[in-house]
Amino acid sequence: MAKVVVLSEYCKSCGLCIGVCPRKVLAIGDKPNSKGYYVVVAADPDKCIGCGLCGTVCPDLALEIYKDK
Amino acid sequence: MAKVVVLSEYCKSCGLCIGVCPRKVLAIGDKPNSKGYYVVVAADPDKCIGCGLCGTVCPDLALEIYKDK
Amino acid sequence: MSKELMKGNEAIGEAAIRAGCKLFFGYPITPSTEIVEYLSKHLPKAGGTVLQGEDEVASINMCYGAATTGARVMTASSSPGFSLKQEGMSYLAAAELPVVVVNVNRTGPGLGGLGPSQADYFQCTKGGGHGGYRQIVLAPSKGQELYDFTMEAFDLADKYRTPVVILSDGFLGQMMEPVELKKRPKADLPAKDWVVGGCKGRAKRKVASYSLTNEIGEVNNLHWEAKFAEMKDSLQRWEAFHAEDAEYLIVGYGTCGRIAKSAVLKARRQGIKVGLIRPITLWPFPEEAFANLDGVKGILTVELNFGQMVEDVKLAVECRTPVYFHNRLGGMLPSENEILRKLGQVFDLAVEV
Amino acid sequence: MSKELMKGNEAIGEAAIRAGCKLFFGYPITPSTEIVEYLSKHLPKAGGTVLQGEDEVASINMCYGAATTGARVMTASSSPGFSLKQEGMSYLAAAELPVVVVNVNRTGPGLGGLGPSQADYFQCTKGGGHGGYRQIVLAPSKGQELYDFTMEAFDLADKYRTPVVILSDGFLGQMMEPVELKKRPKADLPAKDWVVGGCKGRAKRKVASYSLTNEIGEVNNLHWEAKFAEMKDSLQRWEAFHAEDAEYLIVGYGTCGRIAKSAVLKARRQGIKVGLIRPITLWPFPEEAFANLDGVKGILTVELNFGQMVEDVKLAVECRTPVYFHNRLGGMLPSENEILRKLGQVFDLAVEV
Amino acid sequence: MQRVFGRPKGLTELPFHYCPGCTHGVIHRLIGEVLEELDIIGDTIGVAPVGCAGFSLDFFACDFVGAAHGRAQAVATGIKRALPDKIVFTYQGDGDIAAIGTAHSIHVAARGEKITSIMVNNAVFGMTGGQMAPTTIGGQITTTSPYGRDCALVGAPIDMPKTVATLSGAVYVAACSVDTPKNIIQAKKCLKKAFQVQQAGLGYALVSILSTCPTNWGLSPADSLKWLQENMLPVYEMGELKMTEEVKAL
Amino acid sequence: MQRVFGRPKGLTELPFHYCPGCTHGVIHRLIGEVLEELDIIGDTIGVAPVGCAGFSLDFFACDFVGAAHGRAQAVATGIKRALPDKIVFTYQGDGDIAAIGTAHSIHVAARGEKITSIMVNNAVFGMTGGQMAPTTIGGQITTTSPYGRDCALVGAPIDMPKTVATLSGAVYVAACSVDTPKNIIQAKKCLKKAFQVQQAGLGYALVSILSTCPTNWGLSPADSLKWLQENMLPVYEMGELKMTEEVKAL
Amino acid sequence: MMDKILLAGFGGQGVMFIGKILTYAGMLDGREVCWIPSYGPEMRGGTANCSVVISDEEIHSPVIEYADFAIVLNQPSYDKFLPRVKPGGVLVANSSIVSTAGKRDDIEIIAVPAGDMANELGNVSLANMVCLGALLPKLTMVDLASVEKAVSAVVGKKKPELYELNLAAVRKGLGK
Amino acid sequence: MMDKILLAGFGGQGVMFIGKILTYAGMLDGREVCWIPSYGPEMRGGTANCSVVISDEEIHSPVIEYADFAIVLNQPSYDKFLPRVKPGGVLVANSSIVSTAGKRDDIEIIAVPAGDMANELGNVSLANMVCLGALLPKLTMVDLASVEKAVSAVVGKKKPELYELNLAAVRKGLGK
Ligand SMILES: Cc1ncc(C[n+]2csc(CCOP(=O)(O)OP(=O)(O)O)c2C)c(N)n1
Ligand SMILES: Cc1ncc(C[n+]2csc(CCOP(=O)(O)OP(=O)(O)O)c2C)c(N)n1
Ligand code: SF4
Ligand code: SF4
Ligand code: SF4
Ligand code: SF4
Repeated sequence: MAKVVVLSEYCKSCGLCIGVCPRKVLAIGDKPNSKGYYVVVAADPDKCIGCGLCGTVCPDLALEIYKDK
Repeated sequence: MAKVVVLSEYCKSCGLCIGVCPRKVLAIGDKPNSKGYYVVVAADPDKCIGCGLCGTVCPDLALEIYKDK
Repeated sequence: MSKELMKGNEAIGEAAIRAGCKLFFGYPITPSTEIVEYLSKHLPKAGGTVLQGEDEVASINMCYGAATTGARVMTASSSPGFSLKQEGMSYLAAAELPVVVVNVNRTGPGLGGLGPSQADYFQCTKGGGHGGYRQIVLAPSKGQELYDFTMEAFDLADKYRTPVVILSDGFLGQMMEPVELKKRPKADLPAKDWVVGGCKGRAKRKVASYSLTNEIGEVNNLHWEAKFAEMKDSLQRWEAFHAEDAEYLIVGYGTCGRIAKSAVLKARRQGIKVGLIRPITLWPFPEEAFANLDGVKGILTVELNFGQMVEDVKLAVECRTPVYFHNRLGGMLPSENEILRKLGQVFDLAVEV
Repeated sequence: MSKELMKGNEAIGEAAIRAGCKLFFGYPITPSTEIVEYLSKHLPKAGGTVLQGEDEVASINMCYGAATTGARVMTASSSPGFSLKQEGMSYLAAAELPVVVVNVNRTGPGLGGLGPSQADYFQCTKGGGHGGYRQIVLAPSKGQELYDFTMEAFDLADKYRTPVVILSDGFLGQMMEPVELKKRPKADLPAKDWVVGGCKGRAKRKVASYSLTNEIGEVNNLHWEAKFAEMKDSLQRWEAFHAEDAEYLIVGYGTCGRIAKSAVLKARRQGIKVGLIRPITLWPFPEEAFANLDGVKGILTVELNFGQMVEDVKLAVECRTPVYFHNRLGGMLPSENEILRKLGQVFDLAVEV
Repeated sequence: MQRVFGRPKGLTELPFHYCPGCTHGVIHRLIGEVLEELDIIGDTIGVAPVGCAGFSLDFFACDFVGAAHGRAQAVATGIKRALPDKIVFTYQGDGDIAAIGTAHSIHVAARGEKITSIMVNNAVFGMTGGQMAPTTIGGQITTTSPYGRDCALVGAPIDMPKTVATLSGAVYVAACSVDTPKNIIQAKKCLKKAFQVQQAGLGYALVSILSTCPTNWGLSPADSLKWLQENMLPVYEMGELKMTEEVKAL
Repeated sequence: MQRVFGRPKGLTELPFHYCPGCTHGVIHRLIGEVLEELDIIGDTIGVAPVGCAGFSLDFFACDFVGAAHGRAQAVATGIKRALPDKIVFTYQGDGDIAAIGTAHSIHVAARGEKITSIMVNNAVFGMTGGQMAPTTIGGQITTTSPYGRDCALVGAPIDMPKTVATLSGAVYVAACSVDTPKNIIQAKKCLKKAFQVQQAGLGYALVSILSTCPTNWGLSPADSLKWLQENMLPVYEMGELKMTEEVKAL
Repeated sequence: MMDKILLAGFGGQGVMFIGKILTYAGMLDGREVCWIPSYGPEMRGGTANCSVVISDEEIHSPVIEYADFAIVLNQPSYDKFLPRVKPGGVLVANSSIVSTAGKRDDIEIIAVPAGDMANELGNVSLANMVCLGALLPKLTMVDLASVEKAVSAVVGKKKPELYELNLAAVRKGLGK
Repeated sequence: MMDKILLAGFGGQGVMFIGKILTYAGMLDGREVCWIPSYGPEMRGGTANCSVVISDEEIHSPVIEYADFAIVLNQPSYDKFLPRVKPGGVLVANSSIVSTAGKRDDIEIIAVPAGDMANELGNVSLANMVCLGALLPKLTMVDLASVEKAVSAVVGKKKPELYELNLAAVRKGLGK
């Protein structure tokens, strides 16, 4: 079990995470954060395998990844 | 036939020419020039073979070399 | 003649091209960068060269080199970058090389911010580099003047063989106004019979700034002293705005100068006889503007710094009328109302804002 | 206490060591070089570090870095090298970093010569770097003062968190005089609770000088303005030499100041009431020295430049008595007789030289 | 569930002020992780000059000093000489390190100054709006090379790490990129080694990292990565360009 | 009899002001000869910064410009950009070129500036009285390294030509010495080539020349040559360090 | 007569652009004009603003302490610039994303759903032009004709289709 | 009382050295002293000079316009500094290499064949000390005893043989 959490106030909607996610978990959402960025959401959260690629490329530390240990 | 000519006002008595002359033509003289340097003289002028080594190392262009052509 | 809408920095660039500037060496720094950007685009088309130096020190020394050949050359920077050029400025003044140097003053000290400031007044007019040289400093206050003064700066530089500083600020540089792209009439300038370029057919020349002995140093300095005195006598320039009958004078240059005009007009509408002296040459400071102070009850100097030009005003006024000071700092600008309020306060006048 | 015969530059070096200076960064330049040479020899023995920077820009920025840690640090240079440090000086002032900077003024502008000069007065007191900051400037006039003022400079720098400039000249730097190597009493200085050094056990700290917005810039500048005003109020210092009953005042600092003393004594021997004001702090300029000018018929300012301090004298005097000017240039010095002659000339006095 | 990825302790909580998609942020994270992993947050002083990263003073959890443009290495030298037992690093742009800071870049390396420098190479002056840098690629259009960088007139881009590697005091010189997860992980390794070199007191360490500037390149974040790969990677030599024996032995 | 050796036309008649035995003079002669042989005296502008050679403005027969310490290459760049058809060269000390002038030394090479630089390496700052230079040899005593240069603290000497050679615009980089007649003749060849490179417009050319400073080394002129041979030659790589194909084809 | 206009929004919303259009419009009408961008080392993508002064006499002080008119395209700009409109002035807000809850009684606040209206034209980024249109009737120094000339001058030559689109947005804002 | 002394010669002739000896001598005697080198970017090996002031009161102006005493060790120095001695002053010249043909009647010129005398001591470079000896009786502020102390302080510790040699030269100049 793995989970990706988006910290919306950090996300700038650059989309880089979407490109690297092997399971197409992420997508640009339709709600702007306080700065006006349409933040990424886990559109298909259950597919997440916790590989961490999204976090690796995210320039704004807007993603946290959780896993069962 | 070769001849070395010392331009006394240029010579600073550094002695470098003396060291390279293969025929020991040159020596520090006993007359100072207007700046007070005891200029080099051709002590044994006839031995000069015009090899040009003295002029090559002289930092002050105080030597001219003449040769029959 | 039709006008072009351009940023102040662009007006400087265009004026340089039309003044025959053939080389520009500079290092980008906000808020001067549009100058090098504009020239990068347009100077090559006019047969000139733009080269980005590795830093400001390189740039000013490239200017030094190019100027020794007689070519018209310019650089531009902003406060911290201008500081780095100070050794070079001193060398330009000493070697008497005509170079136009733009300082788009931003707020300092240190890194500071990008807002407009006039805190480099002393640096341009008195201090800056070592050795006590003086240089012409022009203070435009609007797009048209940025254009006109830049053009003129090249002539002045050539005429007096001196660096000329255009002291602008981030506000003027970024502002867009219509500018008439006038052609400057050909000035009558001395022949550049001192330039290097290969001595074929003439005696060798050299351009340098050293004094082998103190005696030579004194001779050289007396020459410069005389030249500075001549420049001081012949170059003072200012705009007098409603100053003839003024009972109160505002003194301000550049951005402050133009804002002050609105204050003057507003005061006049209220029947208060306020006028403005707007120095155009900051060095030489227009002392002559203060020769006649009959009827003037007091002066208010407005600056974007801790108080710099106010000293020159006091020296020019020679205690004939009191001199007060108003400032804004850190990139902030005074409004016309603020100036008016201060005027009312120091001279005890009833003003309406 | 016994005295040591030392060159002025060496006295600076020795004083720095005894004041607890732990780091020196500099780049050699005549006539300041004995300072780095002396320290290269002696500072390591005292547990300190001397590092030759790759140039003056590097050196002043190394000082900046070292000062952020709270260590006592110094650099020294001479006019062209001091010009290169101007961006750094502005950053030091803005980041409020205590650094002692020696400028052994040589004659300029440009490369100039190696003789003594006071042409960097404005550069040190007003202009120099961008942004209108102010810094303490001390003007020693003999070996003992070079030593004493250098020691004190470190305390002043720490007390006010500011760069302090020692403005010397090639003459003072090369001259050998006996110097008493006094110990400076421990000053009561504020804790350095702002220094970086690893945030273990406390909140992280930063030292910087930027203003993100104009509003912040204004706040920062108001802070500096207040600090400069406080320094101006509390730091003015000068020597009054036969000034109490003087009818004529000479004003001169450093080398000119001491030469002027001989002129004063010679004049007094002729019954002419001449006195001297010798500014010790050039910034803040000792305006207070001119508070009471009763009985003073005129002032003669003597400088080794085109006329710089004379402006500060005029501003301080506020037209209460006429101010005249005498200078020598290019590395030349006035003699006491020359000063006396000038005094006689401008005030129409019969002097014997 | 346990957090397996998130903000390292080496960073403060402050959101970065960089443009969307700018990889300055990735590099920040890597450094933040290294600081945490080596447990040196409390013993480190960072130095940031002017440039987009000029305000990074607030983002790292360690003490920080803001330097003038180009002067980070000189400032770091001063700090390190005053505090030889602390860890000192500089975070600089390519303009900073390869244009105005050139002399210091060469001389910290020559002196073997025991500091760590990180050079973020985005082929332009970012903060001032995208002018040409010494690292701008041949033909690349910038605001001061509006017709494309003409190498015949202004030279080919400088490969700074290669030049620095010639200096004997530079004991570790690496060139990385953060365009792919793989390269990001490699960059982290190099960064870590560069700090370990300093901990061991071996000499000067430089890590150059290719980074994007979507704003000034005028490209989307994703296209920026592609542009980097197509235009920068072929020009700049990648890898650990220099490692002394002592460094290898670490 | 015919004069077979004497003053070249590239020099004025003025006696040099250098100290007795200082090999600055030898290098001057070589340049004077090259200027004459290539027939470019009337088309050349030399640039001298500050240093012992700072007053060499008077010694060469061509036009000359005096630059600030360290700035010769920037000044030369300005001249060359203004007058691309002229020959421009700089004559600089090692302090000038490798300390304060470092950034310009790197960037003229990076830009491929079409000028010729001559670096006179005497391992000290000569004119200011013999302080340590970046080129000072390990252990060498100078006025600012009174206990001998400690390479652990200040680094090993910089071999500037090697560093410059890494830059793509530097098409010809040579390192020579004037300690023996043979080396002097070799140095002349390199100097000549460096000017020919410029005539052909190929790029930047640098010739570094090891030279003596009897005064500041505290040695006789003859012992100075020996010191150079024993201490400098082993440290500095000699020879034509870099030649592009185009230069080889000259 | 003098119109002092403040324009503010997110970077990318075209604030600078409508500023320049207004300035051009004024200039082409023979007015004195002046355009001033705000300028700061702020985060890119942050708030941008500029001010425009159009006048029939020389513009001395270009500093707008209190504006006659304002256009605000996003919430932070509304909050920041609401107090900067002088009594009797007019503020146009892009009500698609701006809540005009914070009110003033002494000025006229025109709430235009500019985002939505622009969307109707097929391009949300035309919201700026819609707002410009909404403000136009209030301005004393420029009118639709001069704005048409300005748009034509700025984008017309190169991209006629853009000209049409922009003007359509202006007209939509104008209610024409 | 104040002795103002000018010292000049070639670089290498030890001009600076005798200046320092005089200065030390004065200081060790409790006088106020001041030593000033000339300084210039002149050719090395050129003329060097320095000035020394010794006084029983504070030395304000250290600038010597006209000297009370001078020692000149070579011809250019003689020519240059002859006019700089004040009327009634004393000039000592190393007549081994200086021609004192250019004369002044209002000062005392002491021609000492210092080079030859130094040679007799086995070292021509002691000519400076010989001249110093010759000047000593004329000085008001230092005497042989203080010079002895000074030489001892400056070179004595490290090199006793040098101390002896130098003093022998001084005494020879003094005629003792
Ligand atoms: C002395 C000086 N010159 C110029 C500048 C303007 N300036 C600030 S940052 C910068 C370059 C930024 O580029 P880079 O170092 O590559 O960093 P980036 O912004 O791309 O991350 C410039 C030219 C300055 N602040 N100070
Ligand atoms: C800005 C500046 N800094 C320092 C100096 C002092 N200075 C003059 S020449 C020189 C170095 C001389 O060494 P080098 O370049 O090796 O030439 P050399 O005299 O040995 O031939 C220095 C430090 C100066 N003139 N200007
Ligand atoms: S030319 Fe040769 S042989 Fe003749 S003097 Fe010179 S070195 Fe000796
Ligand atoms: S090498 Fe030249 S200067 Fe030296 S002694 Fe010989 S001739 Fe004289
Ligand atoms: S301008 Fe470029 S480098 Fe700077 S934050 Fe934006 S994307 Fe990053
Ligand atoms: S000091 Fe050294 S480099 Fe300079 S002229 Fe004398 S010997 Fe030559």
